[in-house]
Parts: sequence; C-alpha cells; structure tokens
Amino acid sequence: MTALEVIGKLLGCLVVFLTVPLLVGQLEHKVMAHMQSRLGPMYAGGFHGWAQLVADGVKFVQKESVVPARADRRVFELAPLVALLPYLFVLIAIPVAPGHSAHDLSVGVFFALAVVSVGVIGVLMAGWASANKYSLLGGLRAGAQLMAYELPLVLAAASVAMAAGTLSLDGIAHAWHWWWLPYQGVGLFVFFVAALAELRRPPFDMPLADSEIVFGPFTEYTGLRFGLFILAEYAGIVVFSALTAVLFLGGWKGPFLETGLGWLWLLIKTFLLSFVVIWLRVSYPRLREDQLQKFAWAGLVPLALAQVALTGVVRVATA
Amino acid sequence: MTGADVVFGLLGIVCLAAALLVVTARNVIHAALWLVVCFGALAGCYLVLTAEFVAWVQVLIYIGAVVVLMLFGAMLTRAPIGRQQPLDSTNRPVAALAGLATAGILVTLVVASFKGAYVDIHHTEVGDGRVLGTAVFRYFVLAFEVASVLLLAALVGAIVLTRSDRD
Amino acid sequence: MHLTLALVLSALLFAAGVYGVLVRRNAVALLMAVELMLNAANLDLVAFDAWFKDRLHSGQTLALFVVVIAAAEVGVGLAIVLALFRMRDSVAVDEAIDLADRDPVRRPVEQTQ
Amino acid sequence: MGLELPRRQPTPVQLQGIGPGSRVAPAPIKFVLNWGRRYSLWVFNFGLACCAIEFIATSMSRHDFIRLGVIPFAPGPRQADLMVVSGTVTDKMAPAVKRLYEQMPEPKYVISFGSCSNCGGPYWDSYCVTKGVDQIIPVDVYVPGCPPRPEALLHGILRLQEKIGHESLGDRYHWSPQHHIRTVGTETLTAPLVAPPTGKDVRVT
Repeated sequence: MTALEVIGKLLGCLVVFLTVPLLVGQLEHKVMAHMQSRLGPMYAGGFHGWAQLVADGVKFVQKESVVPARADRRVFELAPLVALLPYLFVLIAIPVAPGHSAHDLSVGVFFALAVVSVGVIGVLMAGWASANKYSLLGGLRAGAQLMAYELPLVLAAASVAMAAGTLSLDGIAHAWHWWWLPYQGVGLFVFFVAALAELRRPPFDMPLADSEIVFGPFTEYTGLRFGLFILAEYAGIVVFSALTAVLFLGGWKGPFLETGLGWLWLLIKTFLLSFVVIWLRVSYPRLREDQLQKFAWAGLVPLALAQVALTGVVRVATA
Repeated sequence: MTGADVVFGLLGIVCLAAALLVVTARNVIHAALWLVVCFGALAGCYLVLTAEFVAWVQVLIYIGAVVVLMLFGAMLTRAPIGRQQPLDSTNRPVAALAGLATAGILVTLVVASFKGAYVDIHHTEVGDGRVLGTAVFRYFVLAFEVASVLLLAALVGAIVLTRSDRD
Repeated sequence: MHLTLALVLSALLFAAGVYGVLVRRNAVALLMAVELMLNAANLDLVAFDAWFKDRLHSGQTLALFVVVIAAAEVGVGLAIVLALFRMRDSVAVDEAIDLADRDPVRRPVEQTQ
Repeated sequence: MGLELPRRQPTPVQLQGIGPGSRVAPAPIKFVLNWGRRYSLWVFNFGLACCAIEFIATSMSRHDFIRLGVIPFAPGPRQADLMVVSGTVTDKMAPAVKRLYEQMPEPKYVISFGSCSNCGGPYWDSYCVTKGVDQIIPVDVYVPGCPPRPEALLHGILRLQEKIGHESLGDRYHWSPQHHIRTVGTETLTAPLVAPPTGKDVRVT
C-alpha cells in the first residue's frame, strides 16, 4: 500500500465522517416532521430545506463561545473533541467491501468497541468542567449508563465473533449467512439497544433529559463546541448503525450486485438502521433512571448471556 | 537505534510525564484525565511490542471502564473545581525519597542485568486474538476459571459493600 | 528495539506509583497510583514476552489476567471508598484510622446520644 | 423605580468566525454568514402567559415554524439564538428575563410577542407589570395582538429574517484593536430599571 493510497483512504474516511452524519441529521428532521404530520425545514437552501444543517453549521461558527467563569477552562474546551474523535477513528476500521477498509485490523471488533468507549470520557469531562450542577448530574448519569450498557454491548459482539470464529470485522462480514438473522437475532437486538443507550438517544436520553436537567453535560456549551457535540451524536449514530450492519446484517452482502456495489448495500443498511434510531426517538417516552438500570442488568445482560451460550452450543455441536 | 526505539521512546516520555502528573496533580479529576493519557500511551507501547490484543484490551478496560469508574467515583465523592481539600498528605519528602530510591534501585538493576538485550519485534508472532485465545483457553484454562470466580466474588463484594441496610 | 527501554519505563512508572501511594490522602487518587504500579508490571510482562519469543505467550496472557484483577480491584476499591464517604463524608485515608463505625472526633452528634 | 445601577463596563464578546476584518469582508462571504444565521434560529420560548399557547400552536403541525428554520430544540439559553418573550412580563419576572437573555450567546435576537410584552398591554396600569420587555432587553421585532394569531408570529419571524439578511456583524459589534476584544454596544446592556442578580445569591456547584 503506497502512501498516496493511505492518504486517499483517510481522506475518504474524513469525507464520509463529515457528510453522512449531516445526511442522518437532515433525515431526522424530515422523518420526525412527517411522523408528526409536519413538514420540517422547507426554506433553508430552497428545495425542501436541504441545507438546514449547513445553515446550522454556519451559524455555530459565528456564535459567541461562552466559558462559564467558574468552569475548568481547559477541560471544558477539550471535552467536545474527546467526545467526537473516537468515532472518526472507528470509521477507519469499518469494511466497506470485501477486504476494503481504510485499515483492516485482526482484532477489529475489539478495536471498535474499545475506541467507542473512550467517547464517554468527553461527556464526563463536559459534565464536570461546566461548574453546573445539572451538568454534573448529567455527567454522572452518562457514566452510570455507559457502565451498565457496555457489558451487553460487548457480550453481543462477542457472540457474533464466536459464531464467525474471528475478531476481524471483515472476517465476520465474510462469515455471515442469511440464517444468522434468526440465529444471532437476540444478539442483534441487544447490540442495537445497548448502542442506543451508549449514544444517549431517546428513549435512553436520561443524561440529557431536557425536562429535568436542562441539557445535562451540554448545558453550558455554546456555538462551535456545542455543534461538535451534536456532530458527535450523529456521527455516533452512523458509526453504531454501520457496526450493527457489519456485525449482524452482513455488511456489504446483499441479494444481488454484491461484488461491484457492496458499499452501497452497507450504506443502505446503515441508513435503514439510522431510520430505526430516529423512529424509536419519535415513538417511545424516556425511561426513568431506575428503569434504565434495571433494563440493562435484568433485561439485556441475561439476554446477551443466553445468546452467547446458544452460539457456544451451536459452535461446539457443528465443530 | 531503530524506528521502533524512537517510537517507543516518545510514547514512553508521554506515558511517564502523564504518570508524574497523575501523582502530582492538585485536582483528582485532572489526575484521572492524565491517567487516560498515560494508559493511551502505554497501549501504544504494547502495539510497538506487537501485543495487539493486550493493547486494545488496555484501551477497552482501562480507559473505557476503569478510568470512567474512577471519574464516576471522584464525582460521587464531590470533586470540586479548583483548589480543594489537599490531595496530598504531609509526608511528601519521605514519599519522594522512597519513590526516587525505588526508581534508582530498579533502573540500575534492570540496566545492569539486561544491558544490550534486544527484542526482535519483526520476527515475533503478533499477539492477536487467535494467538491469545489459544494460550488462554488451552494452556491457562485453570487460571482463567479462577479469574472468573474472582470476578464473581468481586461483583458480589461490591454489591454487598454499597448496599445501604437502612431500608 | 532495546529491552532496557521498556524495562526502564516500567521501573519509572512503578516508582511514580510508589510515590503516589505514599503521598496521596484522597482514596480515589490513591487507587490511581495503584493502577500505575499494576501497569508497570504489565509492561514488564509484555516486554519479556516479546523478548523470550514465548510460544505460549504466557507474558501477554498474564498481562490480561492482571487487567482482569485490576478491574475487580477498582470495583471493590471504589465500593469501599463510597462506603467510607457515606459514613464519614470524607475520602481522606488518613482520617479513616480505625475500623469502627462511630468516630467521636468527626461525629459529635452521635457521641452525645 | 429609583433603582440605580452601577455603570457597567462593555461586555467582551468572543466570536469565533468574525474577526476585525468582518467589516471589509467581500459581499458573498457576508451573504453566506447572514444566510446561516437567518435560517438557523434556534428558539428559546419565554412563555409567561396566554401568548405562550399561541407560540406553542405556531410550533405545532398546522403552522410549523421549523419550516423557517426556527428550531424549538434549545432547552436552555446557551444554545438559543432567538428568544420569544410571549406574555406578561411582571417586575418580579423581569430579572429572570434579563438574566436568561444575558446567558444567550451573541449574536442573539428577541421577538416580543403580544401586547403585554410589547407595552404592558391590558395591564398597562398595574403596579407590578413591566411596561414592555424592551425596557430591560433590546427587542428586534414586535408582534402586536392580544394574543396574536400564530400567523402573526410567522410574519414576525419572516421580518426578523429579512432584518438578519441585511445586517452586518461588523457593525453590530465594536472591535477595539488595543484590547483585542469585541464588545456589544453598551446601550443595549446597561438599560436601568431592573437590578440583575448580584451573584451573592447564586451558588455554583
């Protein structure tokens, strides 16, 4: 692999990182609007408000950046980057076609889960450094939520890695067959729900809970830094949807055109899953904090363990 | 001096500087954040030493779980911003002396014993998932089982400790 | 690469941990220093594994076990710290000088009862 | 009413995208910047009375001001660009209105929605009603009515967008080269009448 190729691939990752989350954001505006019999943004940019998020970005750049007087300035300013960058690094490992990712790792699943889990430190930093009690409460809730949902997430991923017999994302997508849908179905459910919780998306948005603690860790953020947090949220949706697609839905595999247009299948699956994320936001009310913890420990963890056991039994029986 | 030496040296400097900041920071949250930097650099060191799996385990467990748990604990025990109840006790000179003595003894010892020892990282087997899986589940399976019992005991212990018996 | 690089780094990390354990009075900060020492040991294990070209990879495996034990240690350790904090409103280890529930110095209300 | 405020210094403002060159920036760049602010007006509803119901009606599916880029997403003042004061501002509430206005980051806009917040409305002779929110904060657009219909608010938003489309940030903020700060015009922030919170009663965690 030449240096030019590496630079090209990294640039490709960056472009995807900067465009696809915006598309998902616009999708969210429109899907939510039509589900609520509204229209959503219509004027920004002309045709059906396609440039709404571009306008948001242009505005965020111009806003005043407020740092509260009692805040811990450096930690406060660094937090959005810590929250955003892990998602960019994960994108490098996701295979878009057989054997094609920016950098194929033999321990890809581990790499992805490890790097994603770093992002929550940014949220904790934001919550603590804002010198705001609602921020601190939100940060604490985010930390507790992450610790509870990290376990089922890793267990579900471990199950599918066991089934495929490899830790490489590319290898898992290669090993995938259509009958894995029922076979790893519970794992898919657990992984996707735990991913929603890791992203702090509704109905798991206790850390943000705008009707109780203003905006959780992001209460004091303005302008560009707040924009980076929002971008991190949508980048997180894209990354987790893509990971779910690669691990549980076969990645680039599809009923036809598998060889040439594999990346298109992956993109379609990612957007479908992103649509489900938005759909769930519109449909379900927020969980209470104790319900949230109970759902993780008494619901998802046993399900994930059952899935791991099932996979183990099938692997031993067919070996 | 090879490329690996240089990379390892740079990562080591970052790691060590962060570690010193961890033990000298005035604020417990800052200490935890420097711990993240230290562990990240250490994961990089493991990658240089071809221990790929251990490196990502380091990131997943240490940065993703242990440090988050520490931050959580520090916040629960009211870590205020700025100056606070002093983090250090009064025996700083003694502690510094002990630390320097430990460093001096250990460094002279390892330099004297392993001077010139060379790790050939280009011809070692990369410690990926397959290799370590084989090792853990074929040769160290008893230790693995014991570790799982230990984890269960720790889980139960933590729950028992944090339960409040008032209700 | 030279083995001594890794070993010296590990020794210095361990020394930093020793200093931290001796000097810290905040229990959470103390746990961090303990983590530093555990990591120093881990670095040694991984470095020797690479040096020996161990076919069983016992060094790296042992490092994994250390990580597991460190995670368990932090879980239990923080549980103890939280229990201490709930009882005495402080996480200073030098104030937790006895294992009794009642501390006549810090809790005059209970003393009068 | 005899509340005298100490003369306050101009508030320094940190704007990321607008440097001292913003006055001489070419027209296309100015247009893009204004376009961004124009179509991304995250709104913060200061609902004080019945007008708030009309505001909510405007955000719902029939009138849907999200079409115009007015997004009712900001739960707090820090993320908002536009504050809609809808309802009767009382002297007791006025410090809160001013405080939340000051917590919003520049550049920020205010729509005064309904007669009460325009001038006191039917309560013009009450002892406790502020005679118009413009006595404490600068207002960009006034929407008359008691209460105004949602269409009136939409019209007000369109007027505000026209205004934003023609404004120049370089003129809005004074750049002082020797201090390297930008300041908002003092007249907007030092209007007397209501004492802002002193900070003594505010505890920050």
